[in-house]
Amino acid sequence: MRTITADEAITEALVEEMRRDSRVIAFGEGTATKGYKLVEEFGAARVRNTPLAEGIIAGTAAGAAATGLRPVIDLLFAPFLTFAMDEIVNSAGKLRFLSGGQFSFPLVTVARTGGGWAVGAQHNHNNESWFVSSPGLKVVMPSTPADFKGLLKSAIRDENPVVFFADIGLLFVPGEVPDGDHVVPIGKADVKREGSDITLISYAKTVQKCLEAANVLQENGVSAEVIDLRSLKPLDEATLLASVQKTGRAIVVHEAAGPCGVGAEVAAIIAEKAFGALKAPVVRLTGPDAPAAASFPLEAAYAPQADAIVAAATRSLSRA
Amino acid sequence: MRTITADEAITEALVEEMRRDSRVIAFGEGTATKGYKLVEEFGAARVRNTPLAEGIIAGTAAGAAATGLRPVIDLLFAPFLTFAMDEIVNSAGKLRFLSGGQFSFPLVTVARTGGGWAVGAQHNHNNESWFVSSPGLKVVMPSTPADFKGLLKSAIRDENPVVFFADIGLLFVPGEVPDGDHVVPIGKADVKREGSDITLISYAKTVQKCLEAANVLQENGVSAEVIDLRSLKPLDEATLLASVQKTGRAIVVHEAAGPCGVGAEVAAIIAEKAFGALKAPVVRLTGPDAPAAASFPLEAAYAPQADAIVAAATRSLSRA
Amino acid sequence: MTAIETVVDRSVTEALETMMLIRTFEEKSAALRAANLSPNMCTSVGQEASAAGVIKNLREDDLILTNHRSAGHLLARGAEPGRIFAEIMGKSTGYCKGKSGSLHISVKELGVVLTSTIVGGELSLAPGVGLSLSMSKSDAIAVVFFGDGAATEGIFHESLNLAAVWNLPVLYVCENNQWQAYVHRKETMLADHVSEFARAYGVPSKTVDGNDVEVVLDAARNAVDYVRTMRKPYLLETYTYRVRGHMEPDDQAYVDKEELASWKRRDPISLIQSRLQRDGELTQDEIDVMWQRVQQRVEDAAQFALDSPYPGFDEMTTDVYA
Amino acid sequence: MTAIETVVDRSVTEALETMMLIRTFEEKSAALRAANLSPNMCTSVGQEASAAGVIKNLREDDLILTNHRSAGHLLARGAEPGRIFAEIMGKSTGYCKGKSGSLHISVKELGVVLTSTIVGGELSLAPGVGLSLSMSKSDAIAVVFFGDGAATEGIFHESLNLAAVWNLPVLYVCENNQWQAYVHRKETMLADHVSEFARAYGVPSKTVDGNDVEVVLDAARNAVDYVRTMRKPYLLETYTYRVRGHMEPDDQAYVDKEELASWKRRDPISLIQSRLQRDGELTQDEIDVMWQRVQQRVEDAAQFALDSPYPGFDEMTTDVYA
Ligand SMILES: Cc1ncc(C[n+]2csc(CCOP(=O)(O)OP(=O)(O)O)c2C)c(N)n1
Ligand SMILES: Cc1ncc(C[n+]2csc(CCOP(=O)(O)OP(=O)(O)O)c2C)c(N)n1
Ligand SMILES: [Mg+2]
Ligand SMILES: [Mg+2]
Repeated sequence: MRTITADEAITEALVEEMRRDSRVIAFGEGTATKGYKLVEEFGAARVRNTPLAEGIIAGTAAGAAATGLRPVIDLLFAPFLTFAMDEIVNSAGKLRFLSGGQFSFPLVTVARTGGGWAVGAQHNHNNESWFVSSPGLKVVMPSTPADFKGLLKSAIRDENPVVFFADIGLLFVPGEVPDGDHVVPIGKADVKREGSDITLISYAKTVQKCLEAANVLQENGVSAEVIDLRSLKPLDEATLLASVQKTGRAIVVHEAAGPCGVGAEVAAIIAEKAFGALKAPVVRLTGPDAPAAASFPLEAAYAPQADAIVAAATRSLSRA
Repeated sequence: MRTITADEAITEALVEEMRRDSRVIAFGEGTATKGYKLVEEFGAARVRNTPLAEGIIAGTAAGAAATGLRPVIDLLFAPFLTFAMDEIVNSAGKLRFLSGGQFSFPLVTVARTGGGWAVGAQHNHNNESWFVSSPGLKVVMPSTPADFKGLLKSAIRDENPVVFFADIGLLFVPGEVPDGDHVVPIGKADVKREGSDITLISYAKTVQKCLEAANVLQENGVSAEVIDLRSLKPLDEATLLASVQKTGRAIVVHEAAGPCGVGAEVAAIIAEKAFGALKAPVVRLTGPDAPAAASFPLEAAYAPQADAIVAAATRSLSRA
Repeated sequence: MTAIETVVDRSVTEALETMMLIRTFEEKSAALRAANLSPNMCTSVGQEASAAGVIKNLREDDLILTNHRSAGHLLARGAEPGRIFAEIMGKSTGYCKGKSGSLHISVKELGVVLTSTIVGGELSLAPGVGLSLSMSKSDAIAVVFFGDGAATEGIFHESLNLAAVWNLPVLYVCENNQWQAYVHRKETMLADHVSEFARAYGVPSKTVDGNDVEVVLDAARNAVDYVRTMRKPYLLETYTYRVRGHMEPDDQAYVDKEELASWKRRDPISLIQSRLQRDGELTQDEIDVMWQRVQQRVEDAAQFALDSPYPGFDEMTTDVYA
Repeated sequence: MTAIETVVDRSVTEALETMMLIRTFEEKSAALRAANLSPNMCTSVGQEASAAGVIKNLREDDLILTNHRSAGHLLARGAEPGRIFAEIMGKSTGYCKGKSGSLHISVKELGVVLTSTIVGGELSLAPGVGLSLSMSKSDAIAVVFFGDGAATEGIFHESLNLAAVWNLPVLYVCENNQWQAYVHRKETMLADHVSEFARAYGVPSKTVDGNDVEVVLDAARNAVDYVRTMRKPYLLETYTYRVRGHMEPDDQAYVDKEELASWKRRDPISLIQSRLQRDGELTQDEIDVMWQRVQQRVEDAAQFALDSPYPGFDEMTTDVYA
């Protein structure tokens, strides 16, 4: 075990996978500048700066993936993905199917998002649900340095296009990461804390808020289970449903706005498939359906906080 | 009342609004070619062909909207919106907020989607949930020629950016449209058929499937209420919840794939806010989470059919 | 050597027969559409010299990207007309099992690696294919076919710029057919030639008469040689005309009759056919035999496709993930 | 007439004071960031001549679009430094109530109509502003400031092309400061000048020394006149250098020391200051007074911003819909 930040974990994963597989290449705006050590180790052909043009970065990754390489691209911030939607969704996501399975698109797109930098809604927009709703893609969004590392390694090894969202607010928080080839499978949620009275389901920065809320609830005699989804597509339905079958109550928490968000999907799954077990409505706690303001206090208040989670849990538990 | 197609209804709405308000302009790839009669009436300045470049079409609309015009742009097919996401989401959707309310973006983006043309997933992708999940936008998707007309008129009069999805499968189906200034408010669902045993909630082409299913259910002695959402953002929660409070059962049906779709949002709202009334789980019937094949029989089978709706309703009703 | 390598000897007569095959295929395709036996699709009638002239210069290991107007490229590359028809009709015997339809046909075994009907999609993917080749030991090249309309999408510029800055072996072939669906090219750009855009990127380019297959064969040979040896991009513009409508069926009501007529007088097949006849390279009989051969092939192919089954409903959800 | 119209008389001395104001503001801004009193933001130190020289040629009814590096443009347009600082700090007294922060500041009352921090966003919006003006009775123009990096986004080309085809009164001002965040411009394009891209679109263009405010004033006057009278786009490139890092704080470890030093020797403020002194237009005393004046203004402005309150939490959900 070592203690490193999520940002360092990303680099570690990339370096290890580049050593492991010479087809892995990395490029993006400033990738070679930031990764000058990678350039030293792997050469300028495998670690590249690009022109400032997200569309062609993603398109090039898709074209390269279809013809034998395994690109990892850095598109910086999630709102910049708007310039790469055709390439990610229409090409990487659909051309395997449209080609009748002739081609695969093993590529990873990294993008940062969420509050933490106080720079406003054109850098901070939790649009992960766009990709969850698009066929042919996988989507991950880890909450700990260990999962950043393990999920990025899985993403690089995956034969499908994976969108890897990095929550800005978590990038420089240190955490323990197992030594060696630490791989976390895509599609497996993490039960962060076991509990029996209510299930708190979240991902990225709000996992920590759920854990804080669970501590408070514990003091009030309530045993909360906390699930970190980690993988938004595919979703680990089995883990979710098992938990709610046990607790009968669920709260879904994320920073992204509510409408058609991951929370809606999770709530809909639970409401359909664990209906009989539910003792109270599945509640969503999400960011407001508004662009994120730059102003620091407003930005910080955007994601649901522990006290709101405690309050929602308490309301849920008050129902028969 | 006259009987016209949805395609004709779109043109009627546009013509009437252009007569009413000289700030309304229309442009897109082939808009002037297709709308040569509009060019004759309104002049070449207000009805324009554009270069083949969706990004700048949408960006130009946003810039023009912020400075006094009211553009209606035609981006042809929903998958082409991938080239205009920055302009629609980051600019039109967010810059009002980010400017502290200084600017507004009254513009309408029209895009066709859904099965009906057998041309595959790069023309047929029901990505409406992307826009529902993005702040600052409104989203409509009508199912009848009358609603095509009335909602487009409302969209053009709205001070906010509206994305108007036209289901290809409905474009050339004729229907009755009231004479005169027929305006349908955005944000109001339409109860197509009243019923007391179960609520079928849908929009666009699957509304018809729900009505067909309701007929079959009727024969089986089941009274199904059918709701056409029409407006996907804002959603008419009041109408939805009132219906489910009455029936205690709901099925949400759409052609779009399930994950983080409009059906997830509707199911999550009902499961949270009508929990006490629910006698059975809210069920979603959606297109598969896969790109749409071009092959005609596969395309036609993509959207949920009446028999599947009947079966789901019957299952729902079999629960105590 | 293989079929494709043989073709590389660039016989003009072979190119002519390819053009005849494309023409016959496309007209049959339009007829099938008119008879409601096939969905809407785009033909390349009038543009056959571009496909035949460029692709006959390629090696078997070169890779091709194309777009919605691809049947000519596929046929020039040696694809089975029956499997293309089948794909257009959405039949299971199509190259993509009927999932693609006419608009995104790729054929791995022929090196037609990526096809996107998103205008500009092929351009976004091309540098990546060039990158794979540039990082391999091979001296193969990537060729991307795109229209004048695609050149007005921003991704064209991003693509060309990246290929230039990264020295990618990509041959950009712009088939400037004067139309962008229902809009004339003149409405969308002030320059007459897409090749003019290339200079600022430091990419050499050339515009040639896209209706003269000998000119195209020649220009493409030079262009291919440049890309293969220099490992750098090149833009070749084949200036031509879309003789039928954008997508079948199309009444072409919006088309300038005189412009259409003047281009029809320069029909690429008649042009080379009469030149070869005049020069004594081909007799009328030989020409008739060629037409008969391609017609038979196309008829058989159409029948094959018509007789083929649709894919099963399980195919709706296969091939989504690897 | 108003403050802005007065500025339009283009006195070089006034331009110098604007440049001093920008420099002082930006350095204070960086200092506030270093002291953790302000979030990350981008300064335009070294590029002041471009903002001052172009904007002094504009009329009050002309409209401006800008990007993430906008403080210079705002100040040259007459914006209150206190309200800019407040906006950067996310305070309620900022021009956008603290919602924008440093990256998307627009100021309706000054005709700064749209600002996007999406690189290329400003370019996507500019033709629409030009369209509004071209359909109005006014002869006002739109001016859009963008970087050399934005010129590598496809939307640059779509924007320029549309403005050309539609004859839109848009002045494109490319501030080519040699950097695109942490990547040198030379890594991203083979041409040295962004103006080279303009020709193929039929848009006249010119690259000028962006560090000499007299040259910029002159070139911008001609460019503005062209756009105003011809109702057509023009591209003016101010060739300059980003002297500080991309975004504060930035150690510039990746920057070539010699290149930086050589540009610092051509500091735009020193350049014009000493020229005016040499020509007897300004004395050292007068210059000192100018510096003191701007310093006082900037100090007061910073204090105003620091003393201002944050917006209330209700502001999180206001201004989303009209
Ligand atoms: C992004 C996108 N926009 C619009 C279309 C609709 N469309 C299909 S082909 C076409 C015209 C393309 O023109 P060009 O690139 O010149 O190719 P051509 O059809 O002339 O061969 C258009 C507008 C599309 N498929 N993709
Ligand atoms: C679409 C997009 N991609 C990337 C970024 C991150 N970014 C912000 S500024 C910048 C560099 C911009 O370079 P240039 O256009 O030359 O402007 P400059 O910063 O030099 O003034 C980058 C990459 C962004 N804001 N938007
Ligand atoms: Mg064309
Ligand atoms: Mg720059």
